[in-house]
Amino acid sequence: MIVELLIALSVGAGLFGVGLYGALSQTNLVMIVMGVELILAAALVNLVAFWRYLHPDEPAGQMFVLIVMAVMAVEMAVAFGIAIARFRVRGSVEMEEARELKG
Amino acid sequence: MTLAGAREGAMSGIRRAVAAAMARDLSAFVLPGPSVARAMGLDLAGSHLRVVGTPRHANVLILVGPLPDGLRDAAAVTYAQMPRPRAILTLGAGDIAPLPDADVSAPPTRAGLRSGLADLRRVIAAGAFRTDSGEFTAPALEVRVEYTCPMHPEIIRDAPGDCPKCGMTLVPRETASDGHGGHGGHDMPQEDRPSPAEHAHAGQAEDAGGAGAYTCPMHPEVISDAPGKCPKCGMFLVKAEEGESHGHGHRHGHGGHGHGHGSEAHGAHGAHGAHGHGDHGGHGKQQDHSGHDGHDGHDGHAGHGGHSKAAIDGIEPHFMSMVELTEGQPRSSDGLQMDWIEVPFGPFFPGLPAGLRLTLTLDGDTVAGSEARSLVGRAELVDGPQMTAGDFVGRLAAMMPLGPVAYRTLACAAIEEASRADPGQDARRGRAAAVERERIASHLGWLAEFGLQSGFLWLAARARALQLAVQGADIDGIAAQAGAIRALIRRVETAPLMRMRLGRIARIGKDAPASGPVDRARGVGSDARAGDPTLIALGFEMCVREGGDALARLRLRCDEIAQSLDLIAAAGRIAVPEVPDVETVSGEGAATIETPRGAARLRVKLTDGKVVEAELDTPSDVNIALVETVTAQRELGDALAAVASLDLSPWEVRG
Amino acid sequence: MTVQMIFLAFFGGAAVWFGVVVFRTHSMVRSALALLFSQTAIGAMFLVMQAEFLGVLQIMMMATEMSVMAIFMVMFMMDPGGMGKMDMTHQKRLSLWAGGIGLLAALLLVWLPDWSPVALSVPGAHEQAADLGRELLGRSMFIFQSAGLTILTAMIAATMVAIVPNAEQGK
Amino acid sequence: MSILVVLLSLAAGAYALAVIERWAVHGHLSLTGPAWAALALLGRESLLARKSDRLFFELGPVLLLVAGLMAVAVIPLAPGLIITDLATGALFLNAALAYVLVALIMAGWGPNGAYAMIAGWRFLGQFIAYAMLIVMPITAVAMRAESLSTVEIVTSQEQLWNVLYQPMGFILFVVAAMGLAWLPPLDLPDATGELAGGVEAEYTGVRLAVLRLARMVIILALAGATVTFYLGGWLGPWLPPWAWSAIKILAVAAAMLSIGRYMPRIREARYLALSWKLGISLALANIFVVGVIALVVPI
Repeated sequence: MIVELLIALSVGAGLFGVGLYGALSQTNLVMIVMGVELILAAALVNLVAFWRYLHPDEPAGQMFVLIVMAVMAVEMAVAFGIAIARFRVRGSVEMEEARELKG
Repeated sequence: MTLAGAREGAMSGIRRAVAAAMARDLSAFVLPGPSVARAMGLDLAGSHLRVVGTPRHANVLILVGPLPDGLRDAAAVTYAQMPRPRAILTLGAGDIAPLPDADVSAPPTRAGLRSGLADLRRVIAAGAFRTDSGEFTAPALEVRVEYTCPMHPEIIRDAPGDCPKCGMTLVPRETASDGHGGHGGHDMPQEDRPSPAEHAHAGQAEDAGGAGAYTCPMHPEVISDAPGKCPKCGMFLVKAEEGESHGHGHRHGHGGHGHGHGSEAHGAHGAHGAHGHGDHGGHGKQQDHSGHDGHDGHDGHAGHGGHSKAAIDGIEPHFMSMVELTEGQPRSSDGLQMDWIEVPFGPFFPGLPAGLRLTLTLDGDTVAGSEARSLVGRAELVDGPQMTAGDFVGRLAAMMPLGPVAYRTLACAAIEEASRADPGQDARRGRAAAVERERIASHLGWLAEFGLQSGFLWLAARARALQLAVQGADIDGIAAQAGAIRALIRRVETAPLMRMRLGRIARIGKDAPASGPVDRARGVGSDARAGDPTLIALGFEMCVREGGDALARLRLRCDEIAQSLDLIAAAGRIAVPEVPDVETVSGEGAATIETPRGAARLRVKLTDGKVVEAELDTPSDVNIALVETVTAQRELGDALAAVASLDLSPWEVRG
Repeated sequence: MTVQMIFLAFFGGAAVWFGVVVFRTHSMVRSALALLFSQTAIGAMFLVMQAEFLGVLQIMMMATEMSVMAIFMVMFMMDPGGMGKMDMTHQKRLSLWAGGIGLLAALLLVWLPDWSPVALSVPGAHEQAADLGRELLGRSMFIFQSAGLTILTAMIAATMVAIVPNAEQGK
Repeated sequence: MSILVVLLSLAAGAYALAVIERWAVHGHLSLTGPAWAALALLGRESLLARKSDRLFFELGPVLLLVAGLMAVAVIPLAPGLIITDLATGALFLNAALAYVLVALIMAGWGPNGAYAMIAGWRFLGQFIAYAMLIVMPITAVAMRAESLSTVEIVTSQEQLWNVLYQPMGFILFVVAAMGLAWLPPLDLPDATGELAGGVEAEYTGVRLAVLRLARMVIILALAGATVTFYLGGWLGPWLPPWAWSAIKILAVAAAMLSIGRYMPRIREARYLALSWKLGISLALANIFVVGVIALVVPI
């Protein structure tokens, strides 16, 4: 059973790495959101793996997964809200062109 | 028997069964349109075949009546879009070039339709597959690859080479000949496509950096020699790239927005891009960049000159600015500028009058701009130097397949006016009733089209059946159908969702010029019948509805159907007018008749009993100008319903 | 080699591979749908790990979320069809390093500790769903309700940010 | 074994539905018509639109079919006659049908045609309208059954069918289901008069046949879901359970197919506004009422 756990956690690590690369390298807000989604998905995989292989009798583990899913949805909603507002003002959601937000 | 559009393959075994199935299951695409077929009294949908809305789903192309010249190219594209095996059935169409010869021809009558379909089934069952099936080609289908300079769109060459103005390598671009059937792109496998975004990339190698050393990231026109704040927005100016000084506008390689929907959409993009590239002054550095594709390999700012906006410090040189791309585009109603695509609808679009070409510029699914054009075009009324009265009347009636009786009556009335002849009271009543009968049929036809467009299929089927029953019916026939027609009208008035579908769309103000039911559905309006003593004696009163929207038009048409039933009953006889005997009379005369679509006015000049001059004003001429108003900033479905609510006849529109 | 192991590795590999495709394809719709398939594969992993409710939920939620993502990609990208093969990345080297280091660190954390003992059996799916329900509406009710409220707030806030201000609407 | 039986009855149901559709849409009843039509369709050329996104173009219809089949998998036709009785069956049905949206977006984007693309994105808008109205009535159904398993949902209705227990939920669910299956008057994505076939516009031959089959399967799945959730599934006197399932599913499917004939297509914005302003409020009220009844009156 330990091998399954390691496989699942490694998949989580892989998703985290890919998501981090994406979130940092993309210039478009929507693509960055995609990277963040991947990172959160990595967290999901880990949470489910921990629940399944370490504490299967504890439903709180599953509840955590629900909360992370909610966070994913919220993150997307907020990001797209900002994207629309920004696009309306500026006609662009490219990060390179959002330097004035840098302070 | 062979089928011109057979599919490649030997006719054997299971293919025989498939061919038999195809013969049984005919899916027809009708040119110019089912409405024309119905106006000619042909019941296609009731003939055990399915009338489909796109040539992709059809295996039979049915041509009804003569094919107008303006529709020939579009017909060729439509035929090319049909999957093989495909067949052509013509009903009184005559010459149909550039389409291949008809597989079956029949006269445009109900009996002709029956025998034609029977023949067609035999032909398909026998020859759906053939080992030597040929390709179909027509001039309208040729995709031409032309070469253009990304910087100078006015330079278009047939062969690759360098731009004579700037020396850049010309890039290929596909263009199709005009006259597409409105179903973007035909089906020729073609792998390497010229990408519009490559144009944009190259296009960005446009002018060198900024003028001054510092510029505002928001307002590129603000240029300063010293660091500081932008006078417009107060932002800190950023360092601009060194470069030769020339004022640059906002050029944007618009082509980057490549959905690329069909070659026409490409063309539209090209047009958008064109004004982006419009003017630009001399730029001497261009030669250095000739022929570079993409921007890989450029590792520094020096000598890059690649961005139409002054490169902002810190932005990597290959970066393509989205601000620039979206900058020059017009704003839409919701403030979000989307990629605009120009989508052609028609001339054979199922929800629009046949022969009407509607080009909508779509911003998302909102209509940002529209252009309506009749591809049918009205020819000269008088063919040659002069015509006999009989020929003239026949010609005018044949020119208007959607309202032949009304125009026949109009022509007779105008000639009588010119020759000072009087047909007599009985004839007048008969004529009036004939026009009213056509009004009922026409409005029912409109209801059928509306039902089809809006998915109200019960209405479409019922109105279609009643229209065919009314057409050409005598006074007793009309009386027999009156009950059913009135029931249909009641049903339409009370149908659920009707108000939601049509209410408050396509509203027309009281001052815009309009004709016919469109005019009378906005509270004011005029009716040529109001000045006709014959009709007043029959009890005519002008129908008027308040509202001016598509719903009011629907209801007004229903009112008029009911009223026309009354008028026909009061008239007591129906008589299509005879051509008046004018002998050798000379003179001028004009007549106005309220056709189903509105008032048409004809002025004729007779010399020695021959028609030498004629001038016609039609309601669709007036109403087609309303298309732009009723579609502006509407959702696509609403815009199409709005255009349909005008009940245009492309045959009436001046070419 | 258990069946579970094979399926887990298969869906895990698919998830990571689709994750990579997200940033490697040029067509934006493909990019969004690759992310969708990555998330669906993760949902399938949940199913393999016998978390039936979560797996089904993940598969359902992501289908809709990523479709919405796709339309935003098309709206806000210069080259949604990916025909221009435009480069829309920046600080590539930094990102690669960061991604690589993150991956290695995570892998180290995964492989170094001793995770045993590992539980062998899980409650049945019916029981799980019921337990989760009781958990949500019992002990964790407060957290759960806060999450719900947060979503509602975020929805309203995002809508408020996105709609046209009234003052501008008239123009 | 039961898988085979379900799949065979699915095929028979799809055929019966095709007969009903031809009768509802084209007005003539022909028992052999769909067979000829299918055969004719298979014999036609399968064209590939120029400049298409080949992957999506090919995958769209297949994914649609797969989504429909997955949804059918959790619909019980009789006690024991179900492909898989998942503990989360009602949720799984939703998950499977969510891919209808993905498939239509693929099919709309793939062929590189304006009509199809608009149709695909339109369906996304339509999805926003119906999505909540699919899930929320199911919540109320599951509340009564105290389970998400479709079999238990059916057995929970032994005393009283849900259509009488929660009529509001039934209406909302049927309307949403018609939106999901893009049936008239909610057929915005393939409106013939507006988009010349929409997502179907560029498909020909075999691909079109798959697309149409998938649509039939989806309609059957939704009719099956309606029957399972609200009309007591296989429950009924005199006849054997499978017969009741078949009769109810076909009747519901026929009703959903033909109701759109009698009214014009609804406008997209109106559908969205109605679903969110009216539909969701009613669905919440429905959940509340069902909760109260479940606690107070044990039926």
